[in-house]
Parts: sequence; structure tokens; C-alpha cells
Amino acid sequence: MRYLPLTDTDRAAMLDVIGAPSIDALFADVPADLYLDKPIEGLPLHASEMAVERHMRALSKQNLAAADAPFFLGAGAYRHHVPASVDHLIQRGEFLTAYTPYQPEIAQGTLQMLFEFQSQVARLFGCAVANASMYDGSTACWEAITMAGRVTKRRKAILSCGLHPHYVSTAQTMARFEGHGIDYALPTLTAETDFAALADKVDGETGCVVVQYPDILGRIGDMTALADACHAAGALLVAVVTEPVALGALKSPGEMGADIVVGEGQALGVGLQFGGPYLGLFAVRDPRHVRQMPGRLCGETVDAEGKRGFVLTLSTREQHIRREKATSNICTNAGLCALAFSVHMTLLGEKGLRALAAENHRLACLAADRLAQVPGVTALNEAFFNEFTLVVPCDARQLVRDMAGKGVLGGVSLGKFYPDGQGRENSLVVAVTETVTAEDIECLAATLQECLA
Amino acid sequence: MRYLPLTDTDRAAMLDVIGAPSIDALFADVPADLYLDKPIEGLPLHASEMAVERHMRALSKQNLAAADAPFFLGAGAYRHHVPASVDHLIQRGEFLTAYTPYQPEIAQGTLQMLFEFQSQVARLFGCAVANASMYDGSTACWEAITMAGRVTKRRKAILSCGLHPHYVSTAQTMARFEGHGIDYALPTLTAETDFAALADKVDGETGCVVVQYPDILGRIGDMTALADACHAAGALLVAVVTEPVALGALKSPGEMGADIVVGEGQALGVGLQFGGPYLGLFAVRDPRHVRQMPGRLCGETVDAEGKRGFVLTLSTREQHIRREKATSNICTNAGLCALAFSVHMTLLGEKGLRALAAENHRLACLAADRLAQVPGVTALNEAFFNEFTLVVPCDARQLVRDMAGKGVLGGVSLGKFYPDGQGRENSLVVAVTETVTAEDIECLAATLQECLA
Amino acid sequence: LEEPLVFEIGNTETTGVDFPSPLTLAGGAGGGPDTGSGSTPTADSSRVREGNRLGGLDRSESFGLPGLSEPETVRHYTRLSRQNYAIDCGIFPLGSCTMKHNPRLNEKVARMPGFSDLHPLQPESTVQGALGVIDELAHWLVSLTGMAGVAMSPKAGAHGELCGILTIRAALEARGDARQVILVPESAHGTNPATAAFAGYAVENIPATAEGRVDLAALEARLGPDVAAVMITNPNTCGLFEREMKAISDAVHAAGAFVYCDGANFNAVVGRVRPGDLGVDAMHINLHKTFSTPHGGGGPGSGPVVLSEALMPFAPLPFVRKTDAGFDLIEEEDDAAAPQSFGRMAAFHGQMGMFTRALAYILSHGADGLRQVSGDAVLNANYILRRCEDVLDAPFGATGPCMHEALFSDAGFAEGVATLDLAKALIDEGFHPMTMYFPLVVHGAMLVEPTECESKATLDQFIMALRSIAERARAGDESLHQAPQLAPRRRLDETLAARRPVLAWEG
Amino acid sequence: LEEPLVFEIGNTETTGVDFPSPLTLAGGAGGGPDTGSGSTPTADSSRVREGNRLGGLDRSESFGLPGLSEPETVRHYTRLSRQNYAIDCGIFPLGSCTMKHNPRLNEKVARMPGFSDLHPLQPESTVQGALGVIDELAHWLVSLTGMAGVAMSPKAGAHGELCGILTIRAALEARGDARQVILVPESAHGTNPATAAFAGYAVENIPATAEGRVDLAALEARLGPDVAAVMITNPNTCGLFEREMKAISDAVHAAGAFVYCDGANFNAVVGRVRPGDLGVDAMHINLHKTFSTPHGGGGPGSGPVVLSEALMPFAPLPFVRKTDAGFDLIEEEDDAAAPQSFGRMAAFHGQMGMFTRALAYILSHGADGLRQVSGDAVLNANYILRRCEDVLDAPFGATGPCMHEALFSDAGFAEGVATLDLAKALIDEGFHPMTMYFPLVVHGAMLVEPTECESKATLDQFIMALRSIAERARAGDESLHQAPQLAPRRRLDETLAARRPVLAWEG
Repeated sequence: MRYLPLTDTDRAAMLDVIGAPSIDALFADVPADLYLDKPIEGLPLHASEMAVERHMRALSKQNLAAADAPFFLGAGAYRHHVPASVDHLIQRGEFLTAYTPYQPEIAQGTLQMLFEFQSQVARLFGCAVANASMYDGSTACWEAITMAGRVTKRRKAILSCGLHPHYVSTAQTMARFEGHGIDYALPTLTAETDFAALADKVDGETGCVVVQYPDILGRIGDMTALADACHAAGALLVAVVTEPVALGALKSPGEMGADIVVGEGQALGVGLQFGGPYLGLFAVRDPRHVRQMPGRLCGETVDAEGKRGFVLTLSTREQHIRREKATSNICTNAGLCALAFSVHMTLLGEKGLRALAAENHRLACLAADRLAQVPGVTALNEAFFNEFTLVVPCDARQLVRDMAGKGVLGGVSLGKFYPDGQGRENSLVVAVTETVTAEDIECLAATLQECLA
Repeated sequence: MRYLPLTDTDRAAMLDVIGAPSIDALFADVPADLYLDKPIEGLPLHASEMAVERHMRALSKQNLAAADAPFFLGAGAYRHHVPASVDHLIQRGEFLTAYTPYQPEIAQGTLQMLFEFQSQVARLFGCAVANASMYDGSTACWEAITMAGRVTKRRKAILSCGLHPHYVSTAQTMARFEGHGIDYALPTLTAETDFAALADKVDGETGCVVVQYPDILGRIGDMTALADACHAAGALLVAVVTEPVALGALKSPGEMGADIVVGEGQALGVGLQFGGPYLGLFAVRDPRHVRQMPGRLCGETVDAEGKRGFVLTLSTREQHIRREKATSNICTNAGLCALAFSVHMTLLGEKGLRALAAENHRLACLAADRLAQVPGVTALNEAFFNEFTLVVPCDARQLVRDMAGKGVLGGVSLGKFYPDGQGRENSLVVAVTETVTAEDIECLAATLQECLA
Repeated sequence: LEEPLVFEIGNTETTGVDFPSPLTLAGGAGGGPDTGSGSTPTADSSRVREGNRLGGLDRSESFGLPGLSEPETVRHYTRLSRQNYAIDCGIFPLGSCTMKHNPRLNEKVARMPGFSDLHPLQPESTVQGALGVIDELAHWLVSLTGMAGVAMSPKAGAHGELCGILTIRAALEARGDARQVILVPESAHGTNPATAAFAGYAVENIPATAEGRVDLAALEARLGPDVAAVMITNPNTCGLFEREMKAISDAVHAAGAFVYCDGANFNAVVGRVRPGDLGVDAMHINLHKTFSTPHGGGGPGSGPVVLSEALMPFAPLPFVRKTDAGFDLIEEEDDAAAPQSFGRMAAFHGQMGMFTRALAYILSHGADGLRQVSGDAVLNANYILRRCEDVLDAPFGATGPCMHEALFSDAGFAEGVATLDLAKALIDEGFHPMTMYFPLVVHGAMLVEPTECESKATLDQFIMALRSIAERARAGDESLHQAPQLAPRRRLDETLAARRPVLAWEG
Repeated sequence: LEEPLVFEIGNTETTGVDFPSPLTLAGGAGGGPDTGSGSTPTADSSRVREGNRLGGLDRSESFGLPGLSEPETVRHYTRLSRQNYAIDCGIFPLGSCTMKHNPRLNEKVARMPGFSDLHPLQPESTVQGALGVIDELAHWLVSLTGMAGVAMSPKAGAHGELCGILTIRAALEARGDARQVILVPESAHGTNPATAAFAGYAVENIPATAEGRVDLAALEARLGPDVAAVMITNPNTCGLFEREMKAISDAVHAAGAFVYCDGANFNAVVGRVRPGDLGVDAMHINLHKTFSTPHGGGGPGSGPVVLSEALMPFAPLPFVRKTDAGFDLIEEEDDAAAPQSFGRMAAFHGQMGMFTRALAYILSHGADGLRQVSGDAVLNANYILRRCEDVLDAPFGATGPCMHEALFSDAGFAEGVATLDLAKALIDEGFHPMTMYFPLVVHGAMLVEPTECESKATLDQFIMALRSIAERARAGDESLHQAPQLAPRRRLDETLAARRPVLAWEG
């Protein structure tokens, strides 16, 4: 009970002040027949820190950590080196154990950080304004669709075939309940994106078109023409970025005309964490759209002495004020992940981000060339950033399991997402970041060859 | 060069202010023929954080960490569970990256902590005053001998045979240079300490007697009579504690009349760290001896507004004021280790320290009984705390290596210290802390049996 | 010294990271650290095609992202942090937000590479321990709540609410029942009506009784075939236990509807009453409130939803299934294991980083410790209530003990002195204020939640400060309007911020 | 809120740790977390003799050690820490102390279990990587200094000085030479004479020239058969490079004595000149000054000593020896590998935790980065010197560039205004003061060492504050005596502390 400061002496003295005979007596409102008067049976009692740590360590050792294997997984979550100072700073108690900054006078640390974060995200995405973060990329994507619905008053969304399948599922699930229409088809294994085809589909019913950049197959394409087509039809273009490091090398969606840019920020500062918590990024190109945005926003203002300061603002959009008329039911952000992202971005700066992106792309080019030499393997992509698709002569689900059996985490099988027997399952998405070594690439090539033999 | 904030633009502007053509020009006082105008050849150039981390991790993996083996080593360094909050707190930048508190107005955090540390150590040791820490136990032991020399004006020290052999070597080395006499004999394998024999040796030349408690063989004894004998002869009794957890169960040296109590504080908060940095503890029973103490002292005072505050004090004893007449040449303490110790002591409190000590003793008793059942093995000690000596039918140096070959870190061979062929090398010191499990004890018993078969 | 924005001190030419330069590495001199553990491929180690393969989409123009060296970065964020108040600095008595101690063991555990360095799409055989964590935490949540199962993937409390309501809707749809209305008490958290609306429901309020609880009679009167669910918070947002919860549930069930419980206040009763025994069908659990995961200045959260037998078949994907061979992760809608699942709410499997922390906390406390947690939390709140009710109006103080929160109103304050003034004055005394103006059903509400993590000495200090400010508020002390005076900032102009929004650096 | 002492808020019945109760574990219910990874032996798992085996030495009486729960502990130390200034908070320009950035990678590396969780007496076969760290760091230190070898075990700079002087004495004794005197410049660190005295030598001062360097003629005049060694700091404590160092060394060697160099300022020249080339026989290296290990509020330090060919045979135990099979640790005096070693200076093998940090730093900077480190450190100091010398007297400013420290004196201050006043006024401007009253050879000395880790923007801010306070000091501004006014404490009464020492809590 090391987390409980009260001693039995304290408890007795306090009960005396209250005038209650026991702590149990304070629960008199609970029906007696449903009140548990002792610990629930069958559950363990309290344990020492040492015992808990030992137990958790044993569980952790039943996993194969990415650092302990040649590692090539991406598909929406990317392994990058996170500088040690990032984790040090987010563990500062003043950041870690603070609440949402509802009392701005004593929360300027969190608030200024959020303002900086918003500014960094906006510049990265080529947008005017970003919010203070959301749960993750997939929910930010759905929020973008609903926002486009509010802005255009149209409830149809056209999703690119290259959108991450989990993002598609999330949107389909939510759309079913909230009454949106979703137009989506599974991807075909071509080297090019479907942006041109999407432009042809935009019509007067379309609220938005949603594209991913780079997409789930690692493909990249210019979305300028698509944006023009959307705007001509009164629709918005939503761009999804699941690998923000790419924007250290690639033109931003905002520059190409995307109206809403959302993304998954996990790649910078946050780490893999088996899928969560991650970091939803959300930005708009046109500042007039701000009042339709979901999520928290931090804004600049002044205090009673005229000093610059920061506050949460435009909260009339939010649930705690607007209740059932809010722009979203979200009442949190991913504050600590946003901090990690922001610290990492600050350490990188434009120079570092460009260098990081260049290094990723260089290594990915090396790997693509090397792996395409493996008999039976062909590389799908012409253009890509740090991730590309290999077409293999078998179901890649089994291939991935076989490679794992040999201690190699060799990529993500598209069959995991598209198990339909139409050929998509014979492909493997390989991500190559700066954490990959020459030995890792050789090892993957050899293991692929072995497993395909 | 991620640790260097200056840009080339900055450098040029600053050189301009200085009026120097280049940074090299600022080194004009270095003889030109000895000035290195480029990086030293044969050494690597700068490396990314990721590359350095990878290299250091590879080195770390070439070691067998204590957590990865049944572990029974002690003999002056003890493995205890350190609560996670200890390491969190000592990594607060305000503690980690502060200097010696020479400007007390902006160093009250460090100073109050040191005052608390001194108070905790004094109570643990049963003394009046403790200093703000020293390098480690062995150097604190030597400093105690020189202090006793200053107090008694006698330069002979009698060392117990149970004193840690590294402490003995340190004292012998230093005594040779500084002109002290050391009376010391190697230990005999008896169940009892040599305290009674030491009392007989005290004479009018004796500045101090130095005993260890528990001693290097894990033995414990009452030092009251020895203290009386010392005092009757005008000598001081110095007690050395290398396992401070023991004092959660055992009467303190101060209570038994020791005049100077020194120790190694590593066991609480600091961790094994392959031998350093550790934490020298130094306390005196009689407050009148304070001005002969070595090392830093933190004292209470008030500020200009009458508020309580803390400062480094009695610095006229120290080298930066007194230079060649100082009580020691030491100009640092082990601040961060003292903080770790103090945080751990605060978390424990008397209740926790007693529980921790009881758990250590309970497990050590279990282990001693179990190991004595191994054919050929006998336990030397009658009384002990968490460490005891096993007499084995072979040279324990090889035994320890054999056990390590089987993945068991089974204890410290006394032959490592006393390789003289007089029988001492046939003994093994086994330490049992709360980190040891029932399985570990069984594993050690089985491995011992196997290696002795 | 004021800390400037990173945009004001950084520039696009400075960076706090290094990357290996291929030239340096090829020369061998820079390769030292790589020896023995893997090296970065060099330019000549393979055939690189000329140029890049970015498809002509190179980002050629500067986008103005400032960088700092590592020392500057550490200092910038350290300085910023020192402008924050946090639970590590003192009591943080935000009612309904539950600021409890975040054990450092949890942080250590979450960072074990076997948890933190796993990709969500790794083959199941390589993540059995991680799936085991999810399963073990699920077992605790189900046991503590007395429910049939739990959906682990929701990413925060509000997401959990949405999950619960969607599950209910899926269950209703499965029986062909198109009910349109969700009933919510006046005192509910704003997320409740927002969630119901987002799930496509009309929201209607349920009135409260004079003693701050749901009006059972009014509720029964409103129940009917159009009502899909009732969303109730228990203990409620007035800090009171809903004594008639079982009767409410029975009435709701009799009307063919479901009971959603907002679990934000579960920390008040954990180990002492099981929501399942009260007839709850779905309840989200904010892991940070009851199980000590850090708030981090506003998230991330984690909101697993426990479900009754009737709702379990409709739970969202993915979920963990225990088999003889180990753990499976059921991710696909067409999996035979999940024929009725309503689908996926987010990518991947939930907030793993929060699961490890929550599990470490739960194992540390154990079944006995968790029961003591709720006891001490309620004891601390009642102590504050009773020590302050003579100087602060406690609207429901006369009806009996409160739960984990002490609720006060501004009744008795002098004209012109508001709850806001009292809150800001607490800042000058060194304390974080309580929750202000919530619940809405009490005028000028002050909701104080001390949690179980405060010592009696801290409570006494806080009570002394609160009492003294309350006396000043009753006396109409004008200086309260000037508070805070000792904080990093004086009162901030929120109207200006909203009227002319500056939401990004424009320098 | 003032933070009380832990003795004032804790008590002997409170604890922030839990231990498994044998009873609980024997019952099985508490054993959950142990499943699968080892369990604590229970009372019935072996035959425990009755009672204990403490030989009747049980500590029966309470000794008054206060405990706190974990939340209270975290808060206590967090609050204390916030009363500290640190390099993470701002520039810390303490001349001769070298407060540079402590990279966080180093902290991470030092905590890798393969380093932090090793016992110093483990069999050599189980610690090859740790011995490898020592060897690799030694290689760098030897290469950077141009010396023959290095003794790694000294625990701090002053311990390293002692090591160096004892090595010299052992070398002299080995040739039967009983020299009795060590020469030390007036400007030396206090540790130099203290060390010489502790090693059994008489200490004599060497005068300085008007331009702040060792007076070579005076030194040569004093050298003779009674002089064992000369201890010189280079760059010296006035922040100047000893131009005639090589001539000094040659003279000392010609007189049969040794040259000890205080390496405290090695950071100013690392990568640009090798002490071995200057004729140095022994030099300690403060790992925290040159190689960025943290100061931690006063330690721990680490002071490896590089040695010339002539001194290496006498180096202390233990040391690491590289063999074909790996690394050996030579620990025993009778080892054939160390026939002339002067012995052991401390238990175990040195400050491993500092070695890992220093090595990570060295590898990060590399040979090129370390050279840039000294260049930027010297550039920053000269920038401060030149930007301030019109308002602050720079006694040696006219003789050329300084090294890594800018030295000022109080000449020009109005009557009654002291260096102390200026220093305390800097605190109110948000900066840590420089070193005061050292070196002793300059009246009212102010020794400013910015290090290479400060940006130009920070230096400009600091210079602006320093200039403005200097102007006030020249004008005799009385308010300087009141500084600091904005710190956690006003000036503290050090006289009272020394006159009536209160060194432990007596409540």
C-alpha cells in the first residue's frame, strides 16, 4: 500500500471529525446486499514493487522486441530512433503529471508547448492551423470526414484504395452509425496511385475525397489535379499522412491543395508501443475552417499585465460547453505524445528532418534494389519514400510467419488486410528507416530467398 | 555535433567582435609545433546517437547482468531492489545537472537534501553528526583513520582481520605514504569475530581500532567491550558498515560506543554499477569531533528575512580555504549517490528498513540451512545478517568460475582476496538479499552440489 | 526570464541530431561506434541509382521548421515545464478529473523494450507476452466490475462511451429495434450527450431530485419503446452514490433499453461494489482515473468498456482470445469468432502503453489495496466536506456522506465575488484549484476531489487555505479579483483569444 | 509553500515500500505477480529455525528514521528540486568548474543493465563488455593526451591528483630518491597543495608573472635535488595557456623532478594540444569537466590519471589488461603484471557509471567534435571577455586571447561594492553567478566560463545583464547589497551556520 499516505491513526482522527464509525459507514448509500465487505475473492492481494516488476518483465520477455531482430514493418506505424532527451523531457513530472490546462496561469508550460506543436504541424503539413492533437491517425481521419460533411453539408466520402485498411474500416464503421456514405474499393497492384481515377469520381454529392500520401502500398502521387477537381465540385480534399518523416523529403499536401491534412504522428518521438497510444494530427489549409475543426486548440493571448500567454480557446466547439451540439465528443487529446513529437521536431529542425528523410529514402532505395534481386520477387513501386511493396510468388501471410520463425520481422503482408484471394495477398509491404543496417538488408534478402525456395 | 549550439554564422560574428581571424588564432599561445590543426588521426569522427547507442548496447550485452542469473554476491557491494521513483527523482535536471551548492540562495534543493541525508545517516549509525558523503566506503575508512590520528595524535591503527581486504589494502597503501602504522593480520576461519583479541592489543600508541560490522565473513559481534578498551587507552573505535541494510535489524555501532562510524552506502538507492560510483558514509558519535571531520558539511541557518535555510559550513576545514592544512584533499562528495540513498531511505522509513532487513535475514537463514545440506559444505557463521561464509572442499576461485559457466553467480571466493594456501581460499561468501527467490536458492544448492561432485 | 517560442530561438540551420555522413563512414574513421553491431550501408556498398525516387515530388522550398541543439532543447522544455503545476508539485483536487499519483514503476514497466518496442502488426507468435498483458488486465477489469467481458481498444473515456453506445445500438439493430432516444441526467458530463448525438441519437434530459440524484419516478415516466438507453454516472457528478441504481436498471431493462454507466467515478467504489451487480450493461473505465496512468497535460487516455452478457457479442474489433496454444488476436470482421461485432473503431489494438501501466498499478495494489483506495478517497473527500461546510455552502451535505468528491456552491459569497475568484486565489496559496462550474446543476459549483493520494497534513493545509479564502469571499474582499498574483501569469484574456484567434506562430 | 524537512512530515510508521508478507504469499492469493518468474520463499518452504540468528544484537529501540509514502516522496523531492538552479535551467558560468550540458544519451547508456547491474567481483568471463568499456575509454584518454597509459580507478579529480603524486613518489622511491618538496603556483586550485601535503610533501609556492603565468626564471631558480615535482594547471586558473610549458617541463626533468599537470582545464585544449607533447608526466582528467558526466549537485566525480612512460610501472591497482583471450583485471599486488604498482587507492575498479557516460560522449563527438568543443569553449570565453572589458576590469585582457575562461577583477567598483554583490545581483537577473574570489591572485576575482554549450543568444543575454550590473557596481548602487531578492532565499547567514553548527535534525 505504498501509494497511500494515510496511516490508521490518520484514518481514525478523520473519521472522528466526520462523525462516522468506519470507512465502510461512508458507503451507506450502497445497498447492503451489493456491498463487498472484503476484497474480491480469487484475485491476488497487494504485491511489492519488486514482485510486480519481475512479473511484468517476464511478460515482456515473451515478446520479440524490434531492436532484437532485423526489422522492416511499417504500414501505419514506423520505427525511428528517438533521441534519449525526448523521453527524459516527457518524464518531467510537471509535464507527465499535469492535467488538461484548465487553469492557464499555472499551465503555461503545457500551453506554450501545444502552441508550438500546432505551429510545427501546420508547417510540416503546409497548412494554416493545426489542432492540439487527437487520439490517432485513424480517428483523426474519420473526424476529417465528418468535418468535411459539416463544411460542405454533403455526407458522401470517396476513399482512395491506398488508404490504410484500418482507417477504412474505422470510417466504414462510424459512417454506418452516423449516416455517411462511403465509396471505397480495394486496391489493385499498380505502380501508380488512384488519384486520377478519384478525380473522375468526384460529383455534386461528394463531401470529400480522402487520399493517403504515401499510401498503404508506399506509392506517392501528385494530388494537385485531384484537389482542383474536388474544389471545382465543391468538395474538400482530405490527405492522410501516416509517415510524417516523409514530409522532410516530399512536397506537403497543403502545398498541393489538400484542404484538411490529418496524420499519424507516432513516427516522431512516440515509438511503436504495440499500437498505442499514438498521436492524431489534424490541420486545415484555410483558417476560415477553424470553427468547424474538432479537438482542442491552443491560442495566444495576453494576461492582465499585458504579457504574452496561451490558453485553450474556441471551446464553444467542444462537448463540455456545447454538449450534444459539439463538433466532436472528444474531451482529451494526446498531450504527452504531442509533447514527444514536438520535442523530437525541435531537436530535428528542418535541417535534421530533411537529413533524416534523405537517410530513410537512401536506405529504402538500396533495400528495394537488393530485394528485387531475390528470385521470384518484384518491386511494385516506381516512386516511394521509405516503404514499398514487393510482389511475391505465394501468400505473404505465411511468408511473414516463416520469416518470424527465423527471427526476421520482414514486413507486413497485405494478405493480413486483403485476404480475398484476388492476388493482393501475394504482396509484402517493406518499410526501411534509418534504424536498418546493411546487415539487416542482407539478412532480409537471404531469409526471403530461403523462405521462397 | 548535436551538443554544440553555435552555427558558423554565429562563429563568424563572434570572431568579428573579438577581432580574430579564426578559432585557431585564439590558440596562438600554444607553440605552433605542438598545435594540432586537425583531428587526431586514427580516432573515429563524430557519430549519431543511434550509432553510439548501438555500440554501447553491444558492449553491455557482453556482460552477464545480475538480474539474468541466480545471484549471491556481496563482500562489500549488495544488490537490493531500488524503487523506480528513486531513479526518476535523481534524474530531475535540477538535481542531476546542478553543481556543488556554492550559491545557496539558488541551491536549497541540494542543500536541504544534504541536511536530511546527514540526519538520516546519523540516526542509522547511532551517531550525532554525519557529513555530506565521501567517495566510497574504503576511502571513508582511510579518512577515519587519519581523523583518529588527528584527534588522538597517534599514528597507529589496528585493523580487524574482518575488515574488507580492499579497505585494508587502501589503508596500507595510504599509510605507507602518509606515515601511519597499520597492525593487521589475515582472518582465521572461526565463527566469532576478533573483537576480543583486538581489545587485548590496544595500547598507548594506538590511535584507533577499526572493525567491520558485519565483517567480511558475515560475522557480527558486540563491540561494546572493545569500545570500552579503546576509550580506556585513549584510542578511538572506528566501525565500518559495508551493508547499511543490516542496521535495520542490528544494533548500531554508535549505540555500542564506536566513535567514528563509516560505511559504504551503495546498498541503498545506488545499485551495483560494477563498483562505482559508490557512496562513502562518515559519522561521529561525539559532536565535539566535528571540526576534525573530513568532507563537506551542510548546516542550518537563516536568511536575511529570517527564513530557515541551509548552507555548506565549517569549510575552514577544507582544501579550497585551508589548502595544505586541510583535513582532507577531497573537494567533492558523492552528491547524486547521496540523493539516491536519501530518497530510498525516505521511501523506506524505519518501518520499511526494518521490514527489508527482516526479509533479508529470513532469506539468508533459509539459504544457509539449505546450502549446508550440500555434501562437503559447512557453514562457518553462527550469527550473521544477510551474508555468511561456506567452507568448501576445494579452492573456491575455481568453484566460482565453474558456477559462472553454468550461469550461476554463486558468491565471492575468499581466495580472490586471500590466495595464500592457508585454507582461507577454500571458502565462499554468500550474500542473500530480498532479490533472491526460492528457485534461486535451490539452483545454487544444486549447482554447488554438481560442481563439487 | 521569459521563455521564448522555439520559433523565436531556433532556426532552420540548427539541429540537435546527427546523421552519419556516408562519406565519413566510407572513409572508415567515423565508423568506430558501429564496430561489432551493425553498420550503416555506405554509398558504395550497393548500386544506388542516380537521383532519388520521389517521383518528382521533392519538397524544395523551406518550410520554416526551427531546430535547436540538444542543450538548448533540454533547457527550453525544462524551463517550460517549470511553469506548470502538476500532481508531483502538490494537491490537484480537480473534481471528476481524478488527479492521483502516477507511480514511477508504471513508467519503468511501460518502457520495457518487450512492450514499448513492438510493432502492432508483428506476427502473433512474437507478441504473446503483450497479448498476455491485455488478457490479464481484461481479467481484472471484468472481475472488478462483475461484467461479462470488456472491449479494450477505445482510446479514451469519450471513445469508450462511443464504443458502449455503438454496442448498444448494434444490439438493438440485431433485434430489429430502431429506438431513437437516449436519456441523460442534467448533471452528466458533456461527453455523454455529445456521444449520444454522434451515435445518431436524440438526447433528452432526466431531472434530478432535490438531493442531487436521478429522479426515478420521472425516469420511469419517460421510459418507453423509443428509448434505447439511459446514460448514468455513478457515483454521479455531484459526488453522490445513486442509491436507486438497481431499481433504475430494472426499470430500464423492463422497458427494453440498456443501461450505460459513465465510469469516470469508478475510482470511488472500486473493490466495494460491482457495476454488474447494479444492472449496468456497459461502462467505460478511464484507466488514468481509477488505475493511475498519467494525464500528461491532456492525454493520452484509454477507455476500455466492460459489457454485459447481452452486449458482448456486439463488441468491436479487435480483441484477444485465449486458446490452448496461447493468445490470438481477432482482427477481421469476417472472423468466425466475431460474427456480430459492430466493427473497428480505430487502427490497431488500443492503448498498450496505458495497459502496461494500469496492470502494474493493479497488481501493486491487489484486490485489498484497490478496496483501500476507494475507502481512502471517500474518507478524504468527506473530511474536506465536513471541515469546510460551515464556511462554504454544501448543497447536498445534509443528505449524508459524499463519495470521492466534496461539492460546494457559491451561495453565501458576497455580491460580485465568484467561484472563479476563489479558485484563482487558491493558486496564490500554492494550490491547484478544484473543478469550477461543474456540475451545471449547482450554481457556481466547486467540485473538490482530493483522491486517496493526499496525506492528512496536505489536506489540513489545503482546508486552511480554502477556509480562509472562503471567509474573504463571504466578506467581499475585492482583492480576490486580482488573483492570481504569484503565478507565472496573471489572469489571461480568454475573450481576446477567441475573438481574434492566433493559433500558430506567424513570425 | 515552504517544503518542510522529511523529519517534519514523515514518521516511523509510514513507508513507501511494500514487502511480501509470508502469510499472504503462503495463502497463494498474493502470489499472482510472481507466477512464472520466481517466487519468494515462504515460511513453510524450508525449515526456519526459531527466532533469528542476529547473535543477540537486535536493534530493539526506534531510531527515528522517518518514512513517506511514494506520492509524498515524489512530491517532496520534486519540490526541493525546484529550488535549485542547474545547467538545465540556464547558463552556469562557474569558472574552473565547467558546467557543460549533460547529454541524456549518456544517462540512458549508464543504465543499460549490462553495465548498471554488474557486481564488481563477478568472474571476469561475465564482465568482458564492462572491461571493454574501460579499455576503450582508456584508449581515447591516452590518445587525446599523448601519454603512455592511464590509471582509471581514482574516484574524483582530487583523488586523481593524489594518485598522480603517489605515483611520482613511488617512482622516486624506486630510484632511492627521497625528495621532500613540491612546487605549486600561487594560482593553483586548493586541492593541489592539499594533495601534496597529504602525500607527505612540503609545499612551496611558485610566483606568477605580471601577465598571470608561471615565472619560469623563478621556477628554475628554485629547482634542485629536493624538489620531487611541480604541479601546474594548464590552461591555468587565470584562464591562460602556459606558453612556456615545454620549457618548464624540460627544466623540471633536467632537475630530476616530475611534472604534474592539473587537468581541470583540459576541456579548453582537448583535440588541439596533447599534454604529453608538453612534457607532462601525470595529469588527472575530470570526466565531468571535459567529458560531460553530470555534476549531480557535488559529485560523484571520476579522475583517471594519464601517465608518462616513466611513471606507468608505478600506477595503482587495479587495471585492465588486454590479452588475446579478452580482458583481464589485474587486482593483486603480487601479480607479475604489476611488480612495481604503488598499491590500491580504493575498493573495486573505479567509477564505471562515469566511464560509460564519458565514453558515450566521446564517441558522439569523435575526434573532430572534441576539437570543435575546445574551439567553441574558447570562442565563447573570448566573446564575453571582449564584450565586457570596457565595463569590467580584465587584468590579463591586454596580453592576448584567453582560453576557456574570462577573468575579471573588482577594480573600478565603487567603494563598498564587492564581487559578491555583483554575483548575487546576477541571480536576480535569472543567471547563476560566475566563480567568485578565485583565483586568489586577482583581487575580487570573477572567473566566467561559458563552455561550448551556450548559444550566442544566451551569451548576449548574459552579457547584457553582466554589463548592466557592472555599471551599477561602478556607480555604487546600494541596492546591490540587497540582492538576491527574487531567489528562493535571500542571502544566508553563513557566519551563524559556522558559529553554532546545526548539522542534523534535532526535533
